[in-house]
Amino acid sequence: MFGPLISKPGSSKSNKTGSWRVEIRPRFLQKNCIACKMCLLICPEGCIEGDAKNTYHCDFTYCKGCGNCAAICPKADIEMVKEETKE
Amino acid sequence: MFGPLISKPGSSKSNKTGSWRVEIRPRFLQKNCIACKMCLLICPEGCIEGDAKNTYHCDFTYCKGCGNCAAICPKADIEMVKEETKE
Amino acid sequence: MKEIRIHARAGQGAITTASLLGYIYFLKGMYPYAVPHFGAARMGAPMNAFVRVDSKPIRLRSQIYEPDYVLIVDATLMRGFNCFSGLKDNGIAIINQREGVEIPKVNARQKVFLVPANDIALKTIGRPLGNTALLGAFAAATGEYELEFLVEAIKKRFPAGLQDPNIKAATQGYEFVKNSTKG
Amino acid sequence: MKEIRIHARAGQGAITTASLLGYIYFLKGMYPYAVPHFGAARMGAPMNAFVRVDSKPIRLRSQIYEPDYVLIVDATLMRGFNCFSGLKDNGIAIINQREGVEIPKVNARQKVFLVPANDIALKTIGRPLGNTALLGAFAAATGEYELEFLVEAIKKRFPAGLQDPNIKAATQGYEFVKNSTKG
Amino acid sequence: MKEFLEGSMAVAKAVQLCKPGVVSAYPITPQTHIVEELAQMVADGHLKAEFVNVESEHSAASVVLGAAATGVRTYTATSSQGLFLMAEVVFNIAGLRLPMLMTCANRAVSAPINIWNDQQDSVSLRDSGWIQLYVEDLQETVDFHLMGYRLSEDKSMMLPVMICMDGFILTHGIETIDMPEQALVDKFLPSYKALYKLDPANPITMGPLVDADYYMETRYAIDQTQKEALALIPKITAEFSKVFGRAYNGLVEGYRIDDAERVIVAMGSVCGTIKETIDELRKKGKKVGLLKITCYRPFPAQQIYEALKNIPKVAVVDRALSLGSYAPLAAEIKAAFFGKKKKPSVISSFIVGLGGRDITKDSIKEVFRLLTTTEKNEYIDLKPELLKESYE
Amino acid sequence: MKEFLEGSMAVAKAVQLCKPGVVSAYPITPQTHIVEELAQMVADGHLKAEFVNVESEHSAASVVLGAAATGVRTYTATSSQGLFLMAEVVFNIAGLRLPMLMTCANRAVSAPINIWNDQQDSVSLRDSGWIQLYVEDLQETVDFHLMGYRLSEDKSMMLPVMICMDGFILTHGIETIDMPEQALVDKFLPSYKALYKLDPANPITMGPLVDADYYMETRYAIDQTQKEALALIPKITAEFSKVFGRAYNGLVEGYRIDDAERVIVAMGSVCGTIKETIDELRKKGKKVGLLKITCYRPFPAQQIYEALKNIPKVAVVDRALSLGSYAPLAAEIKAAFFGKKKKPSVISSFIVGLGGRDITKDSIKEVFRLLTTTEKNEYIDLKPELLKESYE
Amino acid sequence: MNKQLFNPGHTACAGCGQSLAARLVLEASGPNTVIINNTGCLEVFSTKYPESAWAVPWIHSLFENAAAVASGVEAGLKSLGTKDTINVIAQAGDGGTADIGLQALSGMLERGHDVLFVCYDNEAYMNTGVQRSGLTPFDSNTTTSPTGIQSCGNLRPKKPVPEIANAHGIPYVATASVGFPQDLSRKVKKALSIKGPKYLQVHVPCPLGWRHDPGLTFQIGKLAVETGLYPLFEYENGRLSAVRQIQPKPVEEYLKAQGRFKHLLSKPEEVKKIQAVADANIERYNLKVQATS
Amino acid sequence: MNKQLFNPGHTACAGCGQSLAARLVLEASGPNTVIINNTGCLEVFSTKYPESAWAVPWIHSLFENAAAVASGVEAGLKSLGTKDTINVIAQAGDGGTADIGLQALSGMLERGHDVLFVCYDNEAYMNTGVQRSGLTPFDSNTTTSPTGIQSCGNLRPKKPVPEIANAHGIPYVATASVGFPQDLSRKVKKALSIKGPKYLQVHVPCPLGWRHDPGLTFQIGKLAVETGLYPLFEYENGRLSAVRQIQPKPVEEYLKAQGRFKHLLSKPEEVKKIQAVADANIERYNLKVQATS
Ligand SMILES: Cc1ncc(C[n+]2csc(CCOP(=O)(O)OP(=O)(O)O)c2C)c(N)n1
Ligand SMILES: Cc1ncc(C[n+]2csc(CCOP(=O)(O)OP(=O)(O)O)c2C)c(N)n1
Ligand code: SF4
Ligand code: SF4
Ligand code: SF4
Ligand code: SF4
Ligand code: SF4
Ligand code: SF4
Ligand SMILES: [Mg+2]
Ligand SMILES: [Mg+2]
Repeated sequence: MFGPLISKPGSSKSNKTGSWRVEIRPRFLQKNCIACKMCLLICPEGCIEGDAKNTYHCDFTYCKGCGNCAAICPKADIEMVKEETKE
Repeated sequence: MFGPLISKPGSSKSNKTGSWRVEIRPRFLQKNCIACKMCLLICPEGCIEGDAKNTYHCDFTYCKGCGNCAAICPKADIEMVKEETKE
Repeated sequence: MKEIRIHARAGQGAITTASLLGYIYFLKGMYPYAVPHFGAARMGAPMNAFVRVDSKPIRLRSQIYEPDYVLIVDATLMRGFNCFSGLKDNGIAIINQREGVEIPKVNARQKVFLVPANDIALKTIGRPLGNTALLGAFAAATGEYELEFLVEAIKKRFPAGLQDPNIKAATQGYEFVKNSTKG
Repeated sequence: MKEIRIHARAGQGAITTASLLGYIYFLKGMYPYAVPHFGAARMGAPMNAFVRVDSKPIRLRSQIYEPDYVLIVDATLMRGFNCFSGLKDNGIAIINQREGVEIPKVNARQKVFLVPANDIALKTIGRPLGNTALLGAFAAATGEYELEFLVEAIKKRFPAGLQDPNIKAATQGYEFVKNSTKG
Repeated sequence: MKEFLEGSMAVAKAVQLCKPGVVSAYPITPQTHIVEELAQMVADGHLKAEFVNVESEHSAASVVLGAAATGVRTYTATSSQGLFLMAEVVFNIAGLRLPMLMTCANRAVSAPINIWNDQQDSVSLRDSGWIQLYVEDLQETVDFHLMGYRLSEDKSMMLPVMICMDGFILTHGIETIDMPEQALVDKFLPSYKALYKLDPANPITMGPLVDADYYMETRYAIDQTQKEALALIPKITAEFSKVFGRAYNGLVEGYRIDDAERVIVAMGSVCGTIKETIDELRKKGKKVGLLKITCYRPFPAQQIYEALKNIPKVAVVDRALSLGSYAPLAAEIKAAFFGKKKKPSVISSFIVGLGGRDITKDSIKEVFRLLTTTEKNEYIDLKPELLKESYE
Repeated sequence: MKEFLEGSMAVAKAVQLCKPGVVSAYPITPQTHIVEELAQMVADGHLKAEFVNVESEHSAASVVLGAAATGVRTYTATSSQGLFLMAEVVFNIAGLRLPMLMTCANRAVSAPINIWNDQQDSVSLRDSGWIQLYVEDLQETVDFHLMGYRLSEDKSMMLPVMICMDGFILTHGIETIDMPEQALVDKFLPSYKALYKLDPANPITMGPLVDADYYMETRYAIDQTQKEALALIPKITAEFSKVFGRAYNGLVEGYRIDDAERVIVAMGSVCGTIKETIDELRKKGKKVGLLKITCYRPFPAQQIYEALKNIPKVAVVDRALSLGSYAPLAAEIKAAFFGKKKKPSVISSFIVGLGGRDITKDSIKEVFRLLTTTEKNEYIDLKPELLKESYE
Repeated sequence: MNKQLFNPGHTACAGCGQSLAARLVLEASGPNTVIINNTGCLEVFSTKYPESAWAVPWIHSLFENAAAVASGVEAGLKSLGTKDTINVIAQAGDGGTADIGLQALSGMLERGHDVLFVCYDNEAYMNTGVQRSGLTPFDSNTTTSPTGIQSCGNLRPKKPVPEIANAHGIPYVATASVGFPQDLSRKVKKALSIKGPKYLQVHVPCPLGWRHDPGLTFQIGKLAVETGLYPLFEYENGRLSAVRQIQPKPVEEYLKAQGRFKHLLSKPEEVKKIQAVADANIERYNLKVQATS
Repeated sequence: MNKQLFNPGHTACAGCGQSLAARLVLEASGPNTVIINNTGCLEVFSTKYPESAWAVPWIHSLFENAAAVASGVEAGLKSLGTKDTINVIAQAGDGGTADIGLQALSGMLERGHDVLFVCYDNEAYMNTGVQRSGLTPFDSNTTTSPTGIQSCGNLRPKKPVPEIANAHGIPYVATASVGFPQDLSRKVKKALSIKGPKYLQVHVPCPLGWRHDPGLTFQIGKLAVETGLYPLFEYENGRLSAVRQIQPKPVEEYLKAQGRFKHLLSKPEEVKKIQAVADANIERYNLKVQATS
């Protein structure tokens, strides 16, 4: 007989940590983006996507609003805004 | 209640390891000894005594006949002899 | 015996709130038992704490499933799951108000108090830590203790510099409810 | 059931002797159990080994206190303590002879065989390892097995180069006793 | 003086009152708050002790071992994996007859890893020679820490004592405690005098190799001394109540047991929940009671027999397993009645609250419900839907 | 084929026949000869396995854990202090449901340090979730190593198995053994197929954090699976005898027990000495017998009940202690009869042969002599002159 | 984002440097990787049953034995004949590396297993609430090295674990930081290209334990390097083969952003001591950019 | 011979290098010494109950924890206020030091305890019958690194424990040998004159395990140094402060006297490898006596 023992790969995605975001969230301006990928590299949640310039954005289902993407962006093309702000 | 737990300092001396000596034992010639103390230093049993020249000797109650004293003596003033040999 | 469940996110001081609330009861000469319900999650993750109190020492060590009162430190938690679950049907909920979070309907005999605790805290303490304001509101909403006990608790438990601001926050929380109820 | 106790110093091959003796019985189709009695002591310290043998598998696991035979690999051990302790009163002792060690008195029905095993070994094997010579003597002294079994055991257990020398040693040990007994 | 304190804080203050010379521990949930508070006391000069921040529990236990061998009072605390990692040292300390106190913040053991409360950790070290005392609430926690040192250092004992307190429920629970005063503690607990220690003035050899000629007696002596503790503990609790006015049996404690038809036997904080449930059921006229085991090692077989011999039905609640066999406490309780004329007609075994599974009044009621005339061996609050027969 | 082999050599050869992919162990008397022989086999290319020379037993157990997780058959061996040092890993392996075989060369535990035989080491890990099989002689030793792997790797089990053999007496004893042939072993023991393993093709997560919502079921499953082994073991022994012609019960074995009035219950090599003594006493008309426990975990309570229910007097011989309480085996044997109508009138407990204290026929006779109508709890062959009441 | 190897939904604090580093390490190693993880924040926040952030084979056994379990995994894969196609990575926090896991690590290095050991150095036992570890820096305020009337925080310097690993005579030892993400990825790839035991120590800021704004994780990592407090270097076969040169910044810049060092800002003499640590590193590893070239 | 600190009657093999070294260490330290001893030959042959060779306070706990127990002894003496008058010496064999005891040792060094740790390096687990340890030299024939059809003995080089200890940044690290008894005594005295953690590794030939004539213990110890296979050096505060210079002898001289290396004499290519080890040492520690001066 077996009880809880092993977990399925990547199953954490069912845990929507976006709800943890209470104060601020990033806004990807997609104006001066040079596609340096730094935001994508630095995101602790690994929830940023993008390929070409000005295509980078994050998945708010998981984004915890830490602000590192905004901090690292060489073009200040990401800004942190109040959670409530509408796009 | 207490059982066997601690031992008394130096009590190993009641164990006369001299009896382990079967083949050979050292003979301290006390002829050319220069009192360099090397034999005393090297004896694994710590059973060699002596102070002045030609006074060095070992305690056969413990000597295991290893031969290191003879090996180290710079003056070859210790020789290993058959256990049976009389002094 | 009264049972209180506190909802917050790890890092929002649910435990301090629970122990402060317990301490108030202690000052009243009652026998509180306050305990956090730890998950393994980190800052920002939902967690809760419990306070159980009675006139004799508390022996029951289980979690609280049917609280007399719930104290919701972070309203956004209500998006996630039901903070009201098991609330007694004459139960009272004190919620740290926040725009854009709608309040679930409650039955007739249940009471819900929305308190702008963080705003109060910002004004009084200078940081959005609404806990003392919420405990003030709790006093007014439930009548469990007089404001004096809360004030004394704050004096005993907070470093000198933080006492007056928190007492202010507590008082404003208390008055906010008092005013909202009368009339 | 026969019980044999082997006395030696750690490093003098008591265990090899015990296992070789056991192996001889094994070849005879009997059921030997050979086991060393380990102390924590080092090379040179007295130790012993046991062989217990029967026509059916041995189940008794205790040490041997009343041996039918004792085999003393190093006569100097007799200075230290009584290797004969518990020897059955029709028991037999085989001793690796050594000058300057006197043999304790034994009662009428007990037999003691002094065998110059080391000298034999020196002549045959080139090193003073009297074990095989002693087992030859053991065969003659006790009649427990024919020399052939010992020879076969040596062939099975020793590396090629060492077989003949050890067979020689065994045979000479055997003959030494045979001769000493007759007349 | 009455205070409203977290359990860990209370333990730290109790230890401070006992003035250990050396404190060493390694952090592990849910023991951490105890050690952190002691570290703060030392940092603030409120506790004059050497605080040794070690690299593992194995070394934490080894450090207190070494310090105790110099004749100093020592303290350590651990839990779960930490207790298992130091297991070899734990046995060794008892074998060396070194008195000391350890707090075990009871927690489940790995695998799977789980940081919540049950009692598998300390129960699995029941053979080790440590005296084990299980506490129900924070007042007991504080008081038995003081009594623990007394017991441990008694010239007839010289055995280590483990105070087992349920993780989170007690370590992180906050309640009202009457904290003893230093003067009284000093009166109750004189400073420690070792019978033998590492001292150049009398250079003894400790921890020698003891062979077959001597070993059995060393072990027998520990076994006997443990059993002698059954007589000493009540003496110490009596003296404690003289000084502090709080009375404990120290071995076992019955609750509404005299006329009871069904009795639960249990250890630790769950006893509180059981008492609460009993009062409720009593109101409904149910004749139920509790026998609380405070002293698990030594095992108070005689006292348990006396307490239960006339009880028709007994349910043993274990918070630990001996996988593949009887639950540890259940086995010994049953053993206590072998060959006895008077005995319960049923002793059932129930596994409750493993790995933090919440123990509610309903859990306890379920135990009582299942405590019928037929013997049971059941897990309470189990979720069958999580089980599968195979992985293929 | 019949051979005259030292126990350790025989174990090494048995393991070689089972073709493990990874072997890792750390030396400790009296286990060393086993590992040394395996090292030699690998050095000579007679065993195709990764031989990992680790720096401690904690790592030895961790290495086989890791290797087993990749789906490979593994082997390790230890004893005494080594088993205790790896205790945390031992529990962990069972919790992870990783099948493997370990030989425990039973030895006394420290303090005081003693390298000779008793069974305190493996007995103290009886809670761990490992199946424990105790062997009487070298033929059993070899055969149960083969059966151990079969049992461990059975799809319904996936639990580690510990073969417990008495140190020196069996590990260093030399006797006649019928060594199984490779072809038959391959028939009896197919190569190991894991149910789950570390494999990029199916990247599962092993050993996750399991909280209060799930933990209890994981533990329950191990407990149940252990009990299922009670049904599986006889199946495996039956199949074994089909292939190799040697029959074992695998759980318990009675010797001259049917008409016996006095029966000793025991585990391991002492059973041989007991049988020998029984035959002697039988000759004198004494109705004595033995119940040998082969399977200690899972605990075969039902089989023990059946075997002893009509025996008037039972003596349980323990080679280990639970300091301050009942001897471990005695407690469970007594528990097995609670609430049963049929049962012995007396079950007495005897501690025999700790730390290598020689167990003679006289020791066993003493046990029978003391097995009267009054229940006893005694140490056999104790030397009272070595005990003192105090150190002052 | 479907074929991610380290997935979102884990429960790390916002701005967790370790979660970020773990993802970068795994992405550099790729899908043919087996990870053996000691107990710690990473294990806890990434594998709370029934969820797992990992899409590669991953195992957790205990707090102290990842290096030994990894040795077994490596041996197992060898006996299966698949080792050469699979990267084996053992990983742990600073506590699981420098303290309780050091012996298992040392044994793994000594035996020469083909395993990369990654230490996520957040400079304390974070999973249990910020207790001191061997890698906690001097004067840092932790719960077991608290500041107090008689204490100014942690008494001991950082344990030189990279030097200790290098003293084992292994082929590759390096330090890295989330402040330099590409450099981190490069070092992982380089390490995995070398056969035998490798040690990589990554500096991972922890907003909770260091008490800094979650948004500063990256900058603080960078500052640690730029002040000389966390030198980035590589040893190959025992020889210092590369260092990241810096234009040293004063340590205050690094200290002032973190609550764990708050108590120092009023104590210039203590700050001096910490500056001395940085200066010693700069000297020892010759970190200062030379004017020439 | 009555006030001896390490007494005869112990049960070591004739010619045991460890028994000799232990006596020299203790005589250099004097009566105000507390010894903490790991399990091993020394513990076994010196303290078989009811006898003890020791006339100073001595304790044995386990095989792996002497350094941790010593940390506790030091802390205990501190709290009693007697530490400054007493030397605390933790001692162990090579296995108890480099392998199973390494973590306890590392922790003790890292915490800065005022303890001298002495490793008696007989290059295998002798107490249990000559199994390989981390300090067993390359190609040495032991029971767990046996020679065989596919093996030429131990696969790994000696674990560089003195370097590892030195990497901890402690005040004093040294190697010594029974081949140079006065040098050994001097290093013990010097170590004890320094406050803080000290590490001393003493090469102690073992007639049983190395299979050499008991009378050669001294010469073999000497040869190990003179061939460069066992360099004698001292580190003070991390800097190599002294080495014993030699006129290097060929390694054969050392190898041929020992059974554990017997199998090599027929394999010149293996002997070359071992000569290379010696040469590397000579180079690294610059052991060769310079013609000049
Ligand atoms: C043997 C043992 N001791 C203690 C613990 C408790 N414990 C789990 S993780 C941890 C600290 C981890 O610190 P670190 O390795 O630095 O990782 P971090 O959490 O900081 O990332 C501790 C003390 C344990 N699980 N096992
Ligand atoms: C935890 C544990 N594992 C293994 C042993 C067995 N053991 C005792 S001493 C020893 C070897 C000692 O070797 P070393 O430290 O080099 O000392 P030596 O005997 O060579 O002087 C071993 C393996 C033990 N006592 N405890
Ligand atoms: S705010 Fe933080 S979590 Fe959100 S996208 Fe930016 S880096 Fe990622
Ligand atoms: S960091 Fe800024 S510039 Fe670089 S990719 Fe992201 S958004 Fe574009
Ligand atoms: S022979 Fe050996 S034991 Fe005897 S005195 Fe000389 S050195 Fe000492
Ligand atoms: S070694 Fe020789 S010369 Fe020196 S003291 Fe001894 S006997 Fe005299
Ligand atoms: S505590 Fe620190 S390491 Fe742990 S999850 Fe939070 S930020 Fe990351
Ligand atoms: S085996 Fe070696 S170390 Fe041990 S006592 Fe004999 S010579 Fe000394
Ligand atoms: Mg950390
Ligand atoms: Mg050694």
